Amino acid sequence: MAVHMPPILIYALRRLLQAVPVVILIMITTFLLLKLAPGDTVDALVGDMGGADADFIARLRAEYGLDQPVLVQLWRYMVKLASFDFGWSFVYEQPVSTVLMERLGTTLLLMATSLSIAFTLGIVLGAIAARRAYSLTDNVISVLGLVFYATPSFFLSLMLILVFSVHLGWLPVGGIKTIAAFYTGWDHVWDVARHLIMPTAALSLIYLAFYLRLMRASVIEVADLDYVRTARAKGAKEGRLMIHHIMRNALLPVVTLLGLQFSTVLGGSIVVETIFTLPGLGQLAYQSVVQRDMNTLMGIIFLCSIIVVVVNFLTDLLYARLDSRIELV
Amino acid sequence: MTLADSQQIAPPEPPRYIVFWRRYRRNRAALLGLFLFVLVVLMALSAGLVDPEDPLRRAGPPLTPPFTSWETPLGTDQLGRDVLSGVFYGARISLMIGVVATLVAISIGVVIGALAGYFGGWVDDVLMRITEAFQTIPNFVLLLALVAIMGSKIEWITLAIGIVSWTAPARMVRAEFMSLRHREFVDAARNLGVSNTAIIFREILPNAMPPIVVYASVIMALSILMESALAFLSLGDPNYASWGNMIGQGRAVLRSAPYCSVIPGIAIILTVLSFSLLGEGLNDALNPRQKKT
Amino acid sequence: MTVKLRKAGLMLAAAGAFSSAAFSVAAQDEVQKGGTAIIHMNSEQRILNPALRASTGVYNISGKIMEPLIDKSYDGYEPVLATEWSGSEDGSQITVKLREGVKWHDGEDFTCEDVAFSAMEMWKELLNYSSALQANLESVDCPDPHTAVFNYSKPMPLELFVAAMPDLGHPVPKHLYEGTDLLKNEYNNAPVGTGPFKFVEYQRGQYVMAEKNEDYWRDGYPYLDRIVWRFIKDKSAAAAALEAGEVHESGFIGVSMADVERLAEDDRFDVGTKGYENNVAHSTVEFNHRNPILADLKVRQAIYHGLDIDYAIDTIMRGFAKPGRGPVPSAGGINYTDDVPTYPYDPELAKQMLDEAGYPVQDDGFRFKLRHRPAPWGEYTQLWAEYFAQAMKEIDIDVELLTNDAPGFLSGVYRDHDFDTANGWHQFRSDPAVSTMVWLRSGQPNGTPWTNQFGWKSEEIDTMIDEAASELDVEKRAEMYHQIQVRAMEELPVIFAIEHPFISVTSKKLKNHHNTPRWTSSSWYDLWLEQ
Amino acid sequence: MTGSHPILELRNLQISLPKGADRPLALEGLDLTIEPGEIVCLVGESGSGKSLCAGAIMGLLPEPHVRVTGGEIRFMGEDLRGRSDSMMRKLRGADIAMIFQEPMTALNPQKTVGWQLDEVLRLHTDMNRAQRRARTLEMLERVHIPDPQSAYNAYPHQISGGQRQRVMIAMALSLSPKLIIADEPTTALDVTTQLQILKLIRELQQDEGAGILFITHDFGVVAEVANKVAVLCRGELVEAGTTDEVLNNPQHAYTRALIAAVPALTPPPVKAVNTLPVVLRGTGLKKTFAARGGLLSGRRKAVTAVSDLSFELHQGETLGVVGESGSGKTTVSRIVTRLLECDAGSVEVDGKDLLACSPRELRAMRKHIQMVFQDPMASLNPRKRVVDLIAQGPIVHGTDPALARENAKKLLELVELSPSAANRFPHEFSGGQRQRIGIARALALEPKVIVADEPVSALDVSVQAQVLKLLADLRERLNLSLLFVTHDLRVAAHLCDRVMVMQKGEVVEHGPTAEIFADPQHPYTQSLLSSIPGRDWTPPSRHTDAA
Repeated sequence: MAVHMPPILIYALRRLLQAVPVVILIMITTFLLLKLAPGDTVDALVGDMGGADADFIARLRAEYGLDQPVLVQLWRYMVKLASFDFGWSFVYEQPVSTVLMERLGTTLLLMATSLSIAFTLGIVLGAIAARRAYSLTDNVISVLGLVFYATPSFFLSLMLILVFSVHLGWLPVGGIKTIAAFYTGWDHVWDVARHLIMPTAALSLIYLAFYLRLMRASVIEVADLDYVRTARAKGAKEGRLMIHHIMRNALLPVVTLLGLQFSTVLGGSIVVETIFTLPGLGQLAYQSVVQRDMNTLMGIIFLCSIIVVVVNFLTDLLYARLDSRIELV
Repeated sequence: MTLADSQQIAPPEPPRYIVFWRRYRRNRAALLGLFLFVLVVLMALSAGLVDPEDPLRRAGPPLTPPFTSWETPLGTDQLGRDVLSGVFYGARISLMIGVVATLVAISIGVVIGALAGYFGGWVDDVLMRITEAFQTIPNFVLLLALVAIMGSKIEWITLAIGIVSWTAPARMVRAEFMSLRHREFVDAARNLGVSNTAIIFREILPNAMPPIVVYASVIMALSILMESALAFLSLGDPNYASWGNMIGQGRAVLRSAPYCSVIPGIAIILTVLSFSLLGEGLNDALNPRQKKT
Repeated sequence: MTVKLRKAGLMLAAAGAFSSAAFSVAAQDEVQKGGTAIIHMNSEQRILNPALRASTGVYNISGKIMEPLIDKSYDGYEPVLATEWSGSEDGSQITVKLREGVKWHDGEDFTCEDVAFSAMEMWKELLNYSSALQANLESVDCPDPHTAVFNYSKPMPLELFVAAMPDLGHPVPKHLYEGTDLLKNEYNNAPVGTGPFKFVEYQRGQYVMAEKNEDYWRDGYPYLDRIVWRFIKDKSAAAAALEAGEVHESGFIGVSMADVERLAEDDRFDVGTKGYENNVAHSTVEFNHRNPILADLKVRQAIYHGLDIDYAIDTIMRGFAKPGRGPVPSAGGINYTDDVPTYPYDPELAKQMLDEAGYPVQDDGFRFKLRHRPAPWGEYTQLWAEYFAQAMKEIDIDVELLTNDAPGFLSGVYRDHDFDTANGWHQFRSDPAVSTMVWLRSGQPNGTPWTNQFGWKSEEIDTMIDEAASELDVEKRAEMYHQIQVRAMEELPVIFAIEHPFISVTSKKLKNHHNTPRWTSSSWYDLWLEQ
Repeated sequence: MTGSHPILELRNLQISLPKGADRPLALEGLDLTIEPGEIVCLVGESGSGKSLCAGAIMGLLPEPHVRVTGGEIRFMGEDLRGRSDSMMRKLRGADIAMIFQEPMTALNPQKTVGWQLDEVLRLHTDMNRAQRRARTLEMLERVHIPDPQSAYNAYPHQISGGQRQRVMIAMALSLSPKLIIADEPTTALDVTTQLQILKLIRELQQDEGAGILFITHDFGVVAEVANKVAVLCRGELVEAGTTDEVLNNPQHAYTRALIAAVPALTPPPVKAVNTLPVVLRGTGLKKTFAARGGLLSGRRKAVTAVSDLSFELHQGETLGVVGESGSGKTTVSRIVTRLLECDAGSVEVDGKDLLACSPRELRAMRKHIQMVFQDPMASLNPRKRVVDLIAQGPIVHGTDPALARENAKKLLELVELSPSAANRFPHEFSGGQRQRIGIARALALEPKVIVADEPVSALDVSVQAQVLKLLADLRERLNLSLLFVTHDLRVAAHLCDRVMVMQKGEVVEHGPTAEIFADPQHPYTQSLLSSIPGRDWTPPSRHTDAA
């Protein structure tokens, strides 16, 4: 490394290189795992078609390369992947990259909004609960948070639809936009936003509890630390203590969770995406498993690893920004 | 007036479980959790008394509303199965799934986390890469894949839930081990010539248990939710009356006979809530650092 | 001679259907033009080319964009891209006259070349179900641009050909396909047809949109500006979308049976089975005859006696079904008979028969155990499986349900034969020869779903099936199928337990809906929306 | 307010503890007066209630569990009890300032030094940004921070412990408070730094004329700074008076006992040990802590903890390893026990190189060299009973478990604990008792060498004395060879035959304790010795050895 790169770039590069073996491991494991599953994509396709004759089935299998030994299939796949070729989705009859790109936006939008809502609301409520620890307010916030967390996501989603779409008629039942309304500009933004309200609410209510509880514990812990006492001895008010002294330090463990949660939320969004018919990666992943659409699933997993690497990188940056003690090396 | 006498031993403290209970009961929400938990356990145990027969058998006319028949006090579902006995037997299945999946997840997590945290270095590197790989695959997608492979038998579902849940405990155990392995009592044991295995499992692990126990309650809760999500996607095991299955099927009649899914839904919510509150209480009682009051 | 007559009759009937439809519409309401109809679909269609994928889901969308040579109406067969058809006496040649002045959506003329290309390259080679049907197709000649002559090496009954055409007779534009990789051609996802609607876009996971074809060959049609097919997988969400007015129609039982029943009470909706006469299905119980217990006819009969079909129809299908009577459903027309042996619900008799067959109750309280694979086709298939398990326990048979996803189920039953019993539903495709006979005919290649993979073989029935398939005389053919039906009910290789049509829920704002026996698959040129 | 009032007057101050605490009242009727320009030392062992007293004055008790239940707190003649929270806030930081014990944790790790100093001014004055900055820099200069500009922008972790405490002092003094409460401000610091900070506090206090309430447990520190002394024992004021009176002529038995427990700075006579066999020999020991490097990782400076150390320990001898934090003395204790792998050199125990042993041999060898650890709480596995803790070593090395447990009970007696303690868990014991258990554990294997790493530094002074006495007794009775690591020169003087003085990984001086204390050669040793707080004060002759 003769050239002098800014430290952040070196750090980014190092993180990327560290991620490579992880990603390769993931890809190989997933591939072999999926091959263990009974039936293949041709079975799924034929099932969807309502049946087909034997020649047709054999021809499809040869066409998709499924008649080759598993290791040959794996090798072919990995070679292609090395040049970032995700292959062809036999179920969608499109290049996998196209399939993924169509879905990525929705998923990122859904996850970004619901995670930020869960995160923001979680830390605010968590902080409030912690400052009034063991009071009625605390109990109400904590238990309510847990009730949402304890509610199966499909149950919550169906209830939301019943109340807000069917009975009140305020919000659309599902989808990402009003089809054939051809909104443009701000109307389009507003339309998409309206469609995202319920799925976002469902997802964020569920993950709210994680942040809430962690923040609560973290604030209680930090509030007992010496430097908070110092600040108090300086004559600082409660509000000031909270904002300048407690919050930032209490946020550190919560930020770490944010990075770890990302892929969990992607899994959790499967059900929500299915109910609200959101064309996102979660639903696509489910469909790909059920359809044995190897290439698409592998593409999703790959994309997911990339996202997780990026998100973890960003959380590291955020962490370093929040914690002056950390230097990125 | 004398100096503090280091020879004189303080009067014996009450046994640990009493101290534990005293700390635990300070948290009122945790008491509620314990109450609910005991209730669920009692339900699971008494399922055979409520309905000595198979909860899947036809017990009355289909879709009998609740509180209309003595035979089926909480009504019947689409196939005439008794909702009440389903809820009781479901407690059994849900607890079983929760406990076994948690044991699986914790066991894998403890072994991996302990090795990584204790030895550090390349062992840690390798194990953590594997953990990261697992963590990167969305766990529910992995669960679907495992169920696709192994089929929807309850044993496999439980195992699969355990398998997809081990990464978080592994990371936690690793962190615990990393902090505990530098504690002096570990050095003391090494200094006595105790072997690594004994240090890991006899010296460090018991001290790492409290957070693991607390986290176990989280996994229990998540396991039950995961099973119900699988059932929602029609991938549950229909040979058993699990709450997830009941909701999954009741969802078809959600609008006309909401009780079919709402009753097991409430059962799930309360059970998961009880695990979470229990975990809170355990946390307060086992990690007294956070105590207030 | 008879052949010609029949054709003329069909023509007449078709004309009648036309005028009466138009008349009834005019009489009821003033037709409103314009608007967007939004149609719910449960599962997503990836390929929109009906010449590559024979599936109602494909027709539901592409049937509006691409048209078949012949369609079906309540009065018989209706000429679409074909105007008339006839067969040679020996059955080796079928001549089809094509409609003149029809243009593809891209402006090219529709000619015999397109038909010949589609038939030889797709219908014969690539289209599921059709490749068996057209196996003997040797060539398609084009004596003039609007005449197509199908040449067969073995007799092809005109009846069968015509019956197959609505589903398996969609031509594609040769100029867009020739010389390309047919399976990966971009137009498979963006179809170009001759139909009343032109493809606009396909947003995967969301919807397909098509808009009015201004140059449609039927003057003045279509009425609608646009059709959108929305994919909503969750049935409860779909019901909610119907109620919220976000979709206008949900077909093929796209909402749960309970919601079907509930919405039937709602005066905003028309709920019914009309328009599926060509698409009825059987809920089945399939046996693995490799299992010696199930190879015993008495056991199979006892199992049938143990099933309370009426109860299942009432609870699972909410009354929208009737008991099955063998491989031909009552919607099978002339080929159907109800003069067959039946197995009324009688658990005591069932137990007695099982005792007699040598399967007394063992110490564990059961006679034997069955590993049952339910098809993962959603709500009522699953309920039917659970009912089966419930009912079997009443006659002391233990049932373990093995749930898998679709590929797992299909490979488990139809390839690996790793099951004792299975259940699912299977769609009847207007003629027994192209559908349910594969359930009975032995020698089906391993791994082909919804065929006889049960290890059951009856030479008698095999012969009857083969003979019926090449019989040109309609009456005789029907008689043969009656016999097959009787034999199938006697031998019970499979229990065709319930015959159920599909059900659709339609907003009353939609007019002229469900007015043909395969309405969902038809072109909807006359559909309109009350604004 | 008139000038005639003392700055602080505590009258019959009473603080109650929550139910379940070891006593109902943390403070029972404390009377204390601080005049302007006075440093009053409040002395007591841990748990005496001295820190709660500070909290009560500041109005920062963890209420409602711990609260003032009686008495008066008069600040400039005015009772602070009953003052509203907002009024107390105005007072805090401006008129009453506080300096805490742990300079690391007392500063917010996420804010710059400048920001935190600035906050006091922002809270209590109307100064604008530039004025505040000027004032802050001025304060940093006054506490002798070398480069105030860069310290202003530094985060707490970027400056040393001594400097952090200077920052705390600057923070406390920036508004010229009338009363400064210093709660053990030098306890966490190295001895040389401690002296500097004590000097600084005195210097500033003389400039400002503020009253200081100085809370400490260390009589050396008291001798260094105090004008007046008050001694607390379990919440009760047992003695108060001028420094001279209390230190040199204590009246109360408790005070006397406490003072008696301060190890004298008189080393034992030189022992002729050279003739005795060498039981432990370190040769050319080297240890460098390198930052983990990897592909593309940033380089970190490697830290040399120990460079080329050689020493010999003779049978029956006590060799002290003395130094400040970072000198490498703890590393030495871990290398010779092979708890830490070292880079080069050999450690011969009884003639066999411990560092060359295979893992299996090593485990067997371990019984010859045992260790007593610093933290008596952390070094005992909290999940094990005392008897198992002590018997563990022998059991591992093959002794019959029943026999080992039997012996363990005898060892308890040897370390002067009742055998009834055998079935208890460590948390039921006090710090000193736990350290006795730790010693018993080390003795259980009858080792040739015992390495003691700061075994008394975590203990209160009175307990420290008892444990030191026990160690000395056992050494005589069992003819133990001790490698004794300590930062406390008083302790070293008390116990060690020979000492090695370490600085930055190197031995700067070694020799018999008496010689080194009498005539240090190396400048570092000289500065260490001259920094011992209260070195000029010789405690009055002791009446008895123990209380």
